[in-house]
Amino acid sequence: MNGVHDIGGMHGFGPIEREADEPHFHAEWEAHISAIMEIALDRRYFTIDAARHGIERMEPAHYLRAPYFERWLASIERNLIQEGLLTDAELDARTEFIRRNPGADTPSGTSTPPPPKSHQAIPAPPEPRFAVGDRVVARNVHPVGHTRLPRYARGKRGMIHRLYGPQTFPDTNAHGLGEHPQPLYSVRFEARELWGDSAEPREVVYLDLWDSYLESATS
Amino acid sequence: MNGVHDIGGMHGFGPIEREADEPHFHAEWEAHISAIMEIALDRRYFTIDAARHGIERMEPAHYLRAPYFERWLASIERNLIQEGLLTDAELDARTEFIRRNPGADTPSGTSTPPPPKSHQAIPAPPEPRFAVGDRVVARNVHPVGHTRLPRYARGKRGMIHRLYGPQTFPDTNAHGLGEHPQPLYSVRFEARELWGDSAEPREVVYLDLWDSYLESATS
Amino acid sequence: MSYDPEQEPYVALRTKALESLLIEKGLLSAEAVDERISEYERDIGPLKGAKVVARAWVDPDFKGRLLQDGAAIAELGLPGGGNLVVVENTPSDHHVVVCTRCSCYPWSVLGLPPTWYKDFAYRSRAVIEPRAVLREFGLELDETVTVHVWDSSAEVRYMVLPERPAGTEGLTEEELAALVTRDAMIGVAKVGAPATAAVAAD
Amino acid sequence: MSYDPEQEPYVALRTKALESLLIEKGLLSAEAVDERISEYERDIGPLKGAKVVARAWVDPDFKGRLLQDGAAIAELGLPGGGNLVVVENTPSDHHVVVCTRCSCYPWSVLGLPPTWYKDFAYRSRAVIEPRAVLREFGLELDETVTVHVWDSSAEVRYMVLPERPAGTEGLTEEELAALVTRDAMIGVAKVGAPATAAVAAD
Repeated sequence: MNGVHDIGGMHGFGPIEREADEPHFHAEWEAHISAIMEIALDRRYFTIDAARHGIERMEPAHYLRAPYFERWLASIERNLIQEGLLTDAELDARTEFIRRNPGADTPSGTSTPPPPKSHQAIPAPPEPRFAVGDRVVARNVHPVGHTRLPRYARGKRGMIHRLYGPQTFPDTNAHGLGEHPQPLYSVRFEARELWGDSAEPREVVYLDLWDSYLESATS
Repeated sequence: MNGVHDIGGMHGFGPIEREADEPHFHAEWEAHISAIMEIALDRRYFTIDAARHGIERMEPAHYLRAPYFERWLASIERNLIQEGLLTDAELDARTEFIRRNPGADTPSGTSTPPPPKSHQAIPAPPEPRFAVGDRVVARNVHPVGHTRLPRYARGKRGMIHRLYGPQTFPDTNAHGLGEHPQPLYSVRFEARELWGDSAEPREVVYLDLWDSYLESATS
Repeated sequence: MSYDPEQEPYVALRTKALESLLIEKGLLSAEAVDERISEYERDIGPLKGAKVVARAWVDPDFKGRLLQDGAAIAELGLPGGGNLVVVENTPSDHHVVVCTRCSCYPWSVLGLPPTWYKDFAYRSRAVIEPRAVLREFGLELDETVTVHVWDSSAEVRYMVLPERPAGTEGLTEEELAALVTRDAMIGVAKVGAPATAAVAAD
Repeated sequence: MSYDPEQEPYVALRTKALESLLIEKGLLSAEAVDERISEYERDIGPLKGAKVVARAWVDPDFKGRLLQDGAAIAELGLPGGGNLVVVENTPSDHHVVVCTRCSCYPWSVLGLPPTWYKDFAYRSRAVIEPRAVLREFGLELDETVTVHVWDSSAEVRYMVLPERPAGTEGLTEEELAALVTRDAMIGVAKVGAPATAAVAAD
């Protein structure tokens, strides 16, 4: 999706703000959200691609306003609800209960954890269509779903810099449509191709792009 | 600038929400802001281009969160302060005074209005470089300042649909760098060129673009 | 600064502060503000545009001049046509107007814009999925129709000349004008035939 | 739902609610959460990466294998190199790592990412004006240097092998590792010589 998360090349976000002696987390709830996210991914309640897409689908003003781990919280909620493991009403009610009864016990586990989802059969990845040094164009696509091809690179010409092994295709996996692994490439773009006259001198940008994001530049 | 205001083609903003029997304004202050903006523009306290750029320079999360006329307020403030006609401290103090003393009189006019700024000498616009039917490419530029060339059209091929007379060039005028009028064109883009396979069938988009936004598609 | 939501909204206070400071500095007069606000109250919305449309429907010569140059609205005693371009809907071509980067709108003929026109949803979607947007407005276009989207990026202002509905042959120019809606002149609706006009009016 | 800012922040309450519901449903155990949190507390940040860098500086053969395949960090007993790619800074080429769409980061060697790495300013700017960004970090690159920006868009993770500073010929591998900062391995800083290392360390 063409979302506000796709922020590479945007202006207006100000200087980089660094914090001296930054702690790992700024509040206890952040560490808990981080732990819950990792466990949910390990147990395959949802995929890393669905987790990313859950963040991307936040209401845009909320995305920009929310601190980092609040974005994770939003995605965990959305994905668990989507998977039928929780309801929004349950969460609202439990939040209200905890607010009114700070420190009170809440019910402990009453059921055994479900077995992790079994992997679906994964089709064999196609053979790489490109070789190192090949000239390619990132496709000009604007899917409403999840994609890892940033807007700043779409329609732009680059060169295959390196071949990686096949990786799960996020554009399908984020939507529960299967892993469909594809060859992954490191693609090298000249900054001038990306940013025109606004480019800084002597800059190159590398993106890791899946086979179907690319077309031959000579076709 | 590549700002969040440049929203054409973005996803994630939900359905269109219409209001039945919508009033002209939803609160009295909105009508006042609208009037103040019009008067400020008439009196040339700042230009329409600076007014637009003042909105674009809002902190991105604020831009997305603020109701429409709050964005106008933000721009009026920023531009009047930039022109040295007001200070932020004056505004803060007066706001606080009004908050504490609702309905109290505030000082009335003590000085006569300054004469409207005189127009600077405006250079003659260059001759149009393109004619109806010419194939052009919108330049792939990413200026940090104001521009009216949307990101979705940059680097894309179109056709000159119509010639208009010269218009003030917003990219300079917004920054107080002069009106520098240029020929303006209606440029027609096929949706497929803009959005690739994501385009709806049989769609064309027209943009009004200044001469220097364009290059010949054959060059 | 503390802010009590029971009080006036902060933006309202801030607006009062701005106005009062500008008046104090002689940069603004309360009368000038009041005068503008009275104008807004007298704003007749899209009625001017509707008059233009009705005239174009009954007078092919006027329509020709209007499509050539929006300044032709001066023939109806209407100002503000200098930067106006009128685009004509036909059975094969549908036009729709948007401003993706701010909220440019043909005020001189349509009055103040509705909020949805200025909202992010319409601005973001109209250029990439106009048919889906029109569907939300209840307008399903045949797939043979070409959709023309006008993204107002300069000081030209666009107004759509909608198709004259069938069954209006006997109507007067005034009766025709009464059928024409704001949404039809933005291009997100068609003008309904007299029987359905009451439903379609905004 | 009413929210009193004097109370716990809403996100903290919501997180407790989420965790408690997941525990009740048997989808999570409190022990598993505690265990992860203990791991975070034991997180040694960029020390693993620093060991890798120091070894690469003293052992050219290891460096060769490392640049070929990040899995070579297993030789130091470090896991998680399977998707690691190490890129080498030289006097003519400077590498810097970003993730523009989320916050992908080489956790296995650098630990938890700093907030600035996840913030919008770094994510938006690093690909379009890396020299300006590096300048904000205090790193002014000569204009003859090529800047290579790695935007981590898949599951490959990038770490920068910084240049070994001059004047470190006599140092042991451990002493070298102590010079290497997290920022140098992201590529927003260089490794300072021993005299200045205390200042450059993050």
